[in-house]
Amino acid sequence: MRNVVVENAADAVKGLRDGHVVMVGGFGGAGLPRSFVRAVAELGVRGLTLISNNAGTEGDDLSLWFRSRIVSKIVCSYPRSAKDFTAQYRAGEVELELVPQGTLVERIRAGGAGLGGFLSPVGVGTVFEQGKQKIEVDGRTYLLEMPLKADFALVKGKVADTLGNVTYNMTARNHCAVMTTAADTVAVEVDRVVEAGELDPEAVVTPCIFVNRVFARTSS
Amino acid sequence: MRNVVVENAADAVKGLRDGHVVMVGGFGGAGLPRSFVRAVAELGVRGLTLISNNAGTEGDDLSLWFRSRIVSKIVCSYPRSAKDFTAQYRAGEVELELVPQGTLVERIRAGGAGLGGFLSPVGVGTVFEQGKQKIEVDGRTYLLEMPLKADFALVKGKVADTLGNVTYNMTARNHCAVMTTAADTVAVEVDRVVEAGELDPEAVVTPCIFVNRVFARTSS
Amino acid sequence: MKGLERQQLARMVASQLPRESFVNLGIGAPTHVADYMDPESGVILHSENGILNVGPAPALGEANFDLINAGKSPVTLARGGSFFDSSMSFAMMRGGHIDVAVLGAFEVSQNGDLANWNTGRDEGEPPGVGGAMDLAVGAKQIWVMMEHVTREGAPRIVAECTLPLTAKRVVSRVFTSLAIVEVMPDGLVVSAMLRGARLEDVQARTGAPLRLAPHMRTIEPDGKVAE
Amino acid sequence: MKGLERQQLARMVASQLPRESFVNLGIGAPTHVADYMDPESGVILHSENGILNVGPAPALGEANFDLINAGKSPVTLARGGSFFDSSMSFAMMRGGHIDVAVLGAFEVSQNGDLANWNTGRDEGEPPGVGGAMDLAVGAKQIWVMMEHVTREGAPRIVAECTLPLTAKRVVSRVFTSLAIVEVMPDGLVVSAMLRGARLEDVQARTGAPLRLAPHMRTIEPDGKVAE
Repeated sequence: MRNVVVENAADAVKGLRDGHVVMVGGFGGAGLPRSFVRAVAELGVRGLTLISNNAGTEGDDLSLWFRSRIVSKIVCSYPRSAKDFTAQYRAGEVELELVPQGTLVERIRAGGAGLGGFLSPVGVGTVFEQGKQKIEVDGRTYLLEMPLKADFALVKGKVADTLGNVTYNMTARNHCAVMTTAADTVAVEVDRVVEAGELDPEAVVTPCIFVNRVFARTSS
Repeated sequence: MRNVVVENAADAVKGLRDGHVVMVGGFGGAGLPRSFVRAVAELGVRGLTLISNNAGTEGDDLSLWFRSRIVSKIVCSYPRSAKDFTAQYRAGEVELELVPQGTLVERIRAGGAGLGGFLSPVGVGTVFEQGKQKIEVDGRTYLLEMPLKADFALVKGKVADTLGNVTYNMTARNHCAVMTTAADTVAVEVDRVVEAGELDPEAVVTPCIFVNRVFARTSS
Repeated sequence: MKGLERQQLARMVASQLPRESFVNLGIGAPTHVADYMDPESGVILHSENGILNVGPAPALGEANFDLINAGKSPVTLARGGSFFDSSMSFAMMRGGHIDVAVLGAFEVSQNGDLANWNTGRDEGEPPGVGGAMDLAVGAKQIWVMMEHVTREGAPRIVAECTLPLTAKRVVSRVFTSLAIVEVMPDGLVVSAMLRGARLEDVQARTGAPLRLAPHMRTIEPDGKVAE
Repeated sequence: MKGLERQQLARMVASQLPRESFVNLGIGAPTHVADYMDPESGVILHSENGILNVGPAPALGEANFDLINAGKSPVTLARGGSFFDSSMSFAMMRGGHIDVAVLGAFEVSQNGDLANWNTGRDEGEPPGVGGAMDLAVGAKQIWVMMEHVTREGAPRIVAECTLPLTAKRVVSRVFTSLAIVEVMPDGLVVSAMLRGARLEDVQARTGAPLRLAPHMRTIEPDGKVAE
């Protein structure tokens, strides 16, 4: 029977290579897979495109990736209060694609759901319409927004079963759930692993089809 | 405090008028709000546009609406084995807009999520591309699909609290959950009503913001 | 002319929210509105990082860093609350399911254009937009609360915004330290003023023409609005 | 030439599914594949009305009409299964998360075009498409299982489909009552044939040129495939 549990964070991020596109869940610290963030920093990769809501603040969050200079581009909505990112951004060492948060998450969902894009009313008449196709529907103007996909998605769950079904803890669900749908390899860091059948089938948030690797922060 | 519980099915469908667009949840009998289906049939309305996966089979399902001749158009994916609908369809008395099931549900989601449409790869190169704008993205062709919204959505849940938070039973969740997001008035028929705070906040499928009326099939 | 302090402004906004409405309070000043809300009002608060029915701040020492609001401050969940992912949360916002979003702003124009995400100045930080645009476009009503003028005394209600826009023609009502201003199709209408203020006082601090509503109300210095 | 019966065909397909793959079995004949699956294979079945890890049919009298599959037949949930709504279910399908979809078909063309939703004849019923197109476009691999010829003896594997298409260039493998046919960029390749059949037998019943795979396998009359 399928069992996606791996023994350590390094195994969970194995295969992540130079130039990969990597989604990282979390809104602030909630939903941030800290073990994976550290494990990737230790890989010695370069030139990552990072898709995440924030750019870290300080300490062992995504700041670590900027301090290690492994990110060449970030796609996010709110890279503020991010000392390390800011320094590199101002030095022109890292590219920023700023995306309104709802558009960011919807682009990820579109990637995961096999859509070629969607029409959003958000950003019309603002600087965010630059470079985007405008499409009018029923007299209202929309921007054509493109899907986002990734090589890896790294997220934080609460409980996973051995098959890879995942639940989240309160607001830590945020971008994590949708990111699991949009990457070739999806690794979930959880507090606890249980046997298949122990999660309520109605309360599973991420069905196991989306999950390739599960790592329990503390041993199961 | 908000309390959306109504005493009978007639109150749940109050305000539904001639010419309204009405979404009805259910895949076969699972998720079909039978009390509401009957209550609408008794309203004496005419000219409804029905959005539902199926067109009923027989008995007290959506067949009732065709027998009562209250539907002038149906938007659905699979109107087969539907005796009453078939008779009217063949007589040219009811219009059919056939939509692949995944496109149907995604159009409803787009309506509920405030999107102006989306690009789908489904139907390209088939009769379903007729009349639709084709958009090429990264060398792949997509059809521009339009959102669907409704005046009423009528769905079947399992448990609701008095605020209007809803859970579903197994595969009865189907189109119900997404339909609650896309209508001006959303009525949910449930097996049981509980006090606010009795549902697990992590296991609520439809948050109460989407729900206007809750009716318990059997008394709470 | 001394206007309302931030807390009194928050009390004023809280008192005006429709009963049993679904409300999103933006980051910053709008957050304080929660402190003045009548629990009997039945207002249900949304937070865009995935909460419906946000409760008050937790007791000291009881913060849970998986239970935070859009400003990343610890909150609680009120009875009957629920959690969901960002995709559903922004669908609620963009899809018009939020009755009122209360937002801070740098500038609001006479036709309801909103500038609240970018000061246009280089502050030594990269730009950040967060969920501001989604709220501004999606909520049924956009209310703005802000100081009537900038620290330098310049109007924030203007004929045309000079700062990068958040969204066009979205603001319906502006609560300032001096007045409540309604954005109508034919211009700005003052529907309430701080006790002792005259229209010319407010007009002098406003960059677009104002007129008085037929039925004017008075804002008390504590932020209460008398009919 | 007597080909495999439906049950043997189902056994053949079941034996070929990759271990631990996520599989959707279409309505009709493909449903029977579940009856022959080795429980040790770890294959996880998806049903588009919102189930992952579909279990076997329930015992007599234990059907639950809220627990049905896409064919509206009662099923059970296997250990570690989950329920979700149609929007997520079709996101799984369209988004390429299903490894293999096994579908019935009326016709498959030599370049992998699939016609399986509409006979093109007026059968006294309105058309119905259901989830056929979403599966055909989205799954990583589309396998078709069908009788090699129609009841009238006409080929179902054709140079070009005559019936309304479900999707273009999607089928990668066809399991028929006579053979396993791979749809390759440069044409159709027979990788297995029923014991006793010769290529010319199969070719005579096929509407497009076939060639033999370098490594041919034999299909036993019970549906087992010998290497």
